[in-house]
Amino acid sequence: MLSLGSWYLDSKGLKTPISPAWREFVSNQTRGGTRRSLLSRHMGTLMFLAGLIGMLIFGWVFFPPMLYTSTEQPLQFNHKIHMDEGGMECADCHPFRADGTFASLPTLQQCAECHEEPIGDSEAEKAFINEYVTPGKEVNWYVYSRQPMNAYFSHIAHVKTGGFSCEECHGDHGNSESIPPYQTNIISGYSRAVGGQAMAGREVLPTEVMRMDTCSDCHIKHGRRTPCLECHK
Amino acid sequence: MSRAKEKPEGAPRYAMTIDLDKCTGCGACMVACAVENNVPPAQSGANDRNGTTLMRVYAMSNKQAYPHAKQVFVPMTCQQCEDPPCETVCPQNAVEYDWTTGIVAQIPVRCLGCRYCMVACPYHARAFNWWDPTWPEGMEATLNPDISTRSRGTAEKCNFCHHRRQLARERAAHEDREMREDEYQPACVEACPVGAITFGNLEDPNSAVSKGFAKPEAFAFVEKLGTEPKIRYLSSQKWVHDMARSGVPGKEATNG
Amino acid sequence: MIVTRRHILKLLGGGAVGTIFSPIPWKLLRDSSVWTQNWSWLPVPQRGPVGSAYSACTLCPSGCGLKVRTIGGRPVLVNGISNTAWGKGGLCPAGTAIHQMPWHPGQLRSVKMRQADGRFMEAKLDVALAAVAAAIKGANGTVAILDGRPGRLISGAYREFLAGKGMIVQPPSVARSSMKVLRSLFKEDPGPLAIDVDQVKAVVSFAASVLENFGQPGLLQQSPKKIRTIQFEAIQSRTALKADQWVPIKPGTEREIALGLANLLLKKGYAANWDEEDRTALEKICAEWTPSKVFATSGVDEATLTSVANTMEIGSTVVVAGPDAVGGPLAIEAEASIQTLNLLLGSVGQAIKPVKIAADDPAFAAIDAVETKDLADVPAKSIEVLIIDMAMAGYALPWNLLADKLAPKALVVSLTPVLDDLAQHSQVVIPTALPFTTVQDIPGHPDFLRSVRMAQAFGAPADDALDPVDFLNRLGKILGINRDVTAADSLSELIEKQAEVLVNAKEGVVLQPKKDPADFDDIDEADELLKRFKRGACFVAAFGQIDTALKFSFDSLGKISDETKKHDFRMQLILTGGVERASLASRSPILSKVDQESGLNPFADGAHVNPETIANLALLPKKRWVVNTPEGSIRVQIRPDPTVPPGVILMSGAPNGPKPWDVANPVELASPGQKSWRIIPAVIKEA
Amino acid sequence: MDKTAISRGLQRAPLGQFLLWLGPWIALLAFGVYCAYLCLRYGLHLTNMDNRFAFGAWIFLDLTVIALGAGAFFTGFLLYILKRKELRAVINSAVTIGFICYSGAVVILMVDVGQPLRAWFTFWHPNVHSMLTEVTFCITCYLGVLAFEYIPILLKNRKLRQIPSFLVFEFNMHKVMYVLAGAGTFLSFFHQGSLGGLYGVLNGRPFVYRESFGIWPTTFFLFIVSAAAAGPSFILLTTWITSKVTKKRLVTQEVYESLGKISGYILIGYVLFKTIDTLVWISMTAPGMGVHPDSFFASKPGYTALHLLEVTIFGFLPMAIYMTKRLRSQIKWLVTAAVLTCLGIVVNRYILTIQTLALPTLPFDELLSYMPSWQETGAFLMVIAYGMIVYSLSFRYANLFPLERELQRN
Repeated sequence: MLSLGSWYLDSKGLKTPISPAWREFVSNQTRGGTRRSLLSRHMGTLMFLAGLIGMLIFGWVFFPPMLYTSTEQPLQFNHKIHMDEGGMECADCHPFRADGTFASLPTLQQCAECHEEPIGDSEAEKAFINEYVTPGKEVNWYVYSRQPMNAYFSHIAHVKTGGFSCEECHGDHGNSESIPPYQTNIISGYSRAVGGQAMAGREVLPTEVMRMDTCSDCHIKHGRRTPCLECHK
Repeated sequence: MSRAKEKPEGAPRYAMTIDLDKCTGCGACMVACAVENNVPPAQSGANDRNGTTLMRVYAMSNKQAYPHAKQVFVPMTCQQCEDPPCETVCPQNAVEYDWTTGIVAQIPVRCLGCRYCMVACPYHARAFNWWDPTWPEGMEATLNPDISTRSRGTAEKCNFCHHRRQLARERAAHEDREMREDEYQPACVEACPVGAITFGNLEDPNSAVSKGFAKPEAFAFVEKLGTEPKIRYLSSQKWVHDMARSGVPGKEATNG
Repeated sequence: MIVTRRHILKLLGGGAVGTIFSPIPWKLLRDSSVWTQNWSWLPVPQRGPVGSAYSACTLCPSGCGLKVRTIGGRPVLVNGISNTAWGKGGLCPAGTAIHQMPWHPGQLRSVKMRQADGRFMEAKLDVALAAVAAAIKGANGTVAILDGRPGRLISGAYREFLAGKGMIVQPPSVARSSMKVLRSLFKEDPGPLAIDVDQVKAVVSFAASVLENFGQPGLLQQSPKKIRTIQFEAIQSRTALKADQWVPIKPGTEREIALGLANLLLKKGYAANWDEEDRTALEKICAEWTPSKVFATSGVDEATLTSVANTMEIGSTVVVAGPDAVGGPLAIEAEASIQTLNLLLGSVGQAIKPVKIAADDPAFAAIDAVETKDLADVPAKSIEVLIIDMAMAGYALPWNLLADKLAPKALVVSLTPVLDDLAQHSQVVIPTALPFTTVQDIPGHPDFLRSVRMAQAFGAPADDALDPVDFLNRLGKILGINRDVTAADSLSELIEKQAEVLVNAKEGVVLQPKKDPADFDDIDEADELLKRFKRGACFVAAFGQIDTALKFSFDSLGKISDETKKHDFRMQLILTGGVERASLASRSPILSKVDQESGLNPFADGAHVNPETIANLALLPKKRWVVNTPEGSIRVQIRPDPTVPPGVILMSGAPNGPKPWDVANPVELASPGQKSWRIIPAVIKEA
Repeated sequence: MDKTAISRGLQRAPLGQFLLWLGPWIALLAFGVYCAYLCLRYGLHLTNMDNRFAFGAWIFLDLTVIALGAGAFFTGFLLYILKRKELRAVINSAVTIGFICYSGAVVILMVDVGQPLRAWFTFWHPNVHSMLTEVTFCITCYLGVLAFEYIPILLKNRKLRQIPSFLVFEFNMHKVMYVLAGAGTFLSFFHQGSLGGLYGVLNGRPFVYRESFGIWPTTFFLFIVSAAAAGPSFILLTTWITSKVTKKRLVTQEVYESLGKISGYILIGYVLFKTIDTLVWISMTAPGMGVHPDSFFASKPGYTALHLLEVTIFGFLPMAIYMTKRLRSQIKWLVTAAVLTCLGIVVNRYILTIQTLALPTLPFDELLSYMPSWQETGAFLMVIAYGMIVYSLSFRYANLFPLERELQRN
């Protein structure tokens, strides 16, 4: 053990340790140290563990929610009613335009075709008629899965050419009776549905997340080439 | 590296010919390019060296005296090299040779702005966003949603208006047919008032570009660097060819 | 039991390790980099349904047809309409960005009036109008309207407004167009003439920019068959560069060359079928201009001259002279001599059937009631109230040409969307609508085949922008002037009126892009015609046959215009610049790609001088220099330029500066003493 | 407090005087930080770089600084691997300088890339063909190594030593010091090389493109050699300057001499390789790319001069001085040679970075010039100031020159 002194041997080749703290330490090491309570001997270790576990809990439990703000949609919307009682298909309200581009959400005018007068007597229905249809004001929905401007997604290539069903990416949205609040990442400003939810690992289903990896994984699975320009603009 | 991947069957290789005898240097292609690709107007203090010109027209002269002076105007954009010097240098794959189109793709959102690619490009075809992109108040309304606006601190270049191909493909899919090559033409090609620019698929031997490439008037700039550009310039004037090769009219590069 | 510093350190250590195994650092790293891809201050293009609409470019008289791509109703892209009778589908850079004009940063947002101290102040519209009205009432000199683009519906309204009270003034380069000179060569006026470019095999041009900005861009290049071009020009302009043959000449010797060519053509018996008297008359004038003498004056050697003469075939060669967009027109006799060649070549196209002018056609209202003068013919210091509507005429007009005509204390009013160079000199500035924000009519050239088209609007004009028709109405109200034929609330109403007239007249045809021409049998309603106009249609009056028995008069060829007075300006200043660069208002800021971020606008900066001249006169580019002309001087930087002949200074007449709408106008150097300001005596001195 | 923090037996200037010395540097640092802020906040147009001069002062200075910092790895290599024991006298100083140079370089890098927050993409989506990827990985790792090598030097501080666990840590660190030195050497050999490769691979730039051995162009190897040559010279220089500034003997003459001798030996190789390389490039490489070598120098004769100077005055001359025993024994000659060698590195990096970009590649283009803006310059001064401060503090509170105490006694 003492040979370790050799390593700060100075020009004189002086081997004896210099600092008193060091002497005490060395003696502790060699003679097992003076008697001290168990706790105080392991105090350091405990402290370390406290820090470790504390941060782990904070990081995994409390940190993730802090990243997101959620905004209520301007109106509640019941997809299920439209599907069941209305007997409608997704494509009735979310069609392709004449040039093959995807129309995304219906315009107020499209809605008004059926909803000139209130159908049923839900609060949302009333609000819709009074605040939007009558004054002719478009509803500015928050679109959960709207891709950022640098990403290009062709619905027709997936739905028509690729033969995907809406559910495969959007989940069972069509049967939802209400729409959840829209969550935004406070740093990136992305929708949570696009930015990803889980903190660890990588979600595989686009219903959970629509990150680049999600797209490329699926493309690779289906043997599609994935040049950058395929999806980036 | 994309070179390793083999080209998929029947995939096109897009290319361009530019006829220097026709080009009058009006600059319509530059403006059309800027408009189509959401390039902002010059910032005050911007100049021909730090401006964002994905398509830029240069004047090349034969260095003679009046009245023997001659000039041609050279529209210079990304040459979509088969062996792009910019691709291999990018540290994080923001540049990629797209084997499905032959286009050298530049992806600004991946770019960290190290500008190594710009140093590597002998055609100075790349531009860096030295400023935040800004438009006069309200003019954002005229921006083209088919392509993003690029943030400050990223490099960009011509992608042959690839987004136009995407749209053409969507239209074709909607009409249950294959996309016709003439449906996809970059903005500069459309805009050139004298029809100096031709664009098409090099894999198709009957396409206008394939024929253009075969012409004796066809040449590429600094060919000997071996980047194999997919843009060929056409000129019937010998001095233009000489300049393009050696930078000296009427003189070939020695031991070249 | 004490907690020492060492324990705290261990706590922190544990925390650090814990953090690394928690999502915190990694998620933050990722989100912060995603944030840089999604900066809130980065404009995001709005999505929407894609559509397309037709319109026309109103930036210059060429009025190219436009196909506009709209997204959610917003214009995002314009293209020319190819294969139409009025264009080949090419657009100039300015036209390519016209859809951005509604957001022009230089846009005038209020009425402006000049104060005693010379500064502009915002003013109420009524105040301004009252001032103008008062001036008109009190005027004992002339009240004039400067109409930059005659033939529009508003031109008719102007005439009707001025009927019996004033005159319409036309800027030189429009008023003295080649066509007008050509017509002056006939003993009795054959009416409007036309030259059908599609029939042409060869074009001999005198400094006309036929391969750049001559009418619609690419007019000749895109024509079905190859057209041979021969360019006589002192400067190696871009047209000269691209022409099949460029003949460099001494500046200002166009007339001599033309007469020399005429001389040779006469010897080839081109005038064989002419009236004896006419032929001898012309021969007398041309006789002196033997190739050798032409060489002496113009520097064009005999061989070249003869070879050019030999390439000129009857029926398939057209000779054009360029009133350059900025450089101003040629002197009349030069122009006339050049047009004489067209007579010899028989290339003067069919006369157009004189349009039966319906009494209620707003475009022709009060056509005889008001005298129309070329600016040059207006007596000096005679105008007391001048209302300027240059309407993006596509060229810059030297202010001093106007100033010369103004009476002391004259009131100058400008109708303009931006504070352009002429507006800078006015006392009252009335903001009008920017292009693409208001419907406009696109007339054909007054001296050509009559045609009518319509430019559609996208979006509304600025709040303070005043419709010129409305301007006349309000002014008329104060002055008690009522207009009948052009009575309307707005330009679009006038257009509807004219549609009525055209439909009733049942003359001519309606050409439509990608469709067969329609006549008025299937267009029986004004609304139908308007609908077609919206779809890019063009009304064209019918062609007629030219009367071959017409006799000519060559008086205008002989006399030389009064020489400029003696001066010690040893050099020649030539102003140049393209149409799209000439008008301040007519450029979107995106044009800075060309003007500012490339070397393409070579004239944006300074005076271009031949390297030899620079060497001889020791004009060190480092120093600051001034170009002096009889009219004044301007600070310049010297640019060596081998395309400029020795002894000549080449400058852009186009207003230029760091921003397109800045005003620094070299055209002010033009000399009003001369009928042509294409060549200005000048000298370079050290600043 | 201050007194007790200074190692036993070492004389250091009074605190006041020391702070007086630090003052200006701190001011400069503040100014530099402001400049860096400007560039990051408002965009890089403030740097006067442009699309044609896409690399500016920063890359030139980065390359230079890192080359000079090479002393750290090379001295470590000589000491721990080749067992040149006498270098123990300067190893601490060398490591400190290395640490300063590398951390400084990384800071500048983060200011001058457009999107520093995306820098980690290089680790997540690396393009293995890019020299810059190689550089990024190596520099990051080596910076880590340097930090590890630097820590024990800090821990030598008298105050910190009173914490036994630190002592143990320090002790164990020193046991692995050989490993660290080895790793460091390996890493820095690589990135010194890849920094050279950075330019040598540019087949679009005939002025810098060089034939390659295996996957690396000759510049890769030339950079390693030149850095290895410059490193010791820079250590020699800094040590000498420090001893002059502090008016103390820090190392013995023999240390200076052996540093010089090492530089000298490597310079022989460098001058030789460089000459061969240049000849090959002039006569084969460039013409092969369709460029007549004249055209490089026709535009500005100064360019040729620089090329010659680099090999002669900044290469051969110092080498000669180092290798002549009589001259080597005089400190003034050693220092002269060291200065020349360091200048040589500067010139070489300048030619490679700045001249390359100034020369046109398109036939209708002409020679460009470029001058960094005050913001850009300020950002670099920030690093200089940072270096001075760190080194001053280390010199005062850590024992950078183990021989110093003894040299003071007698």
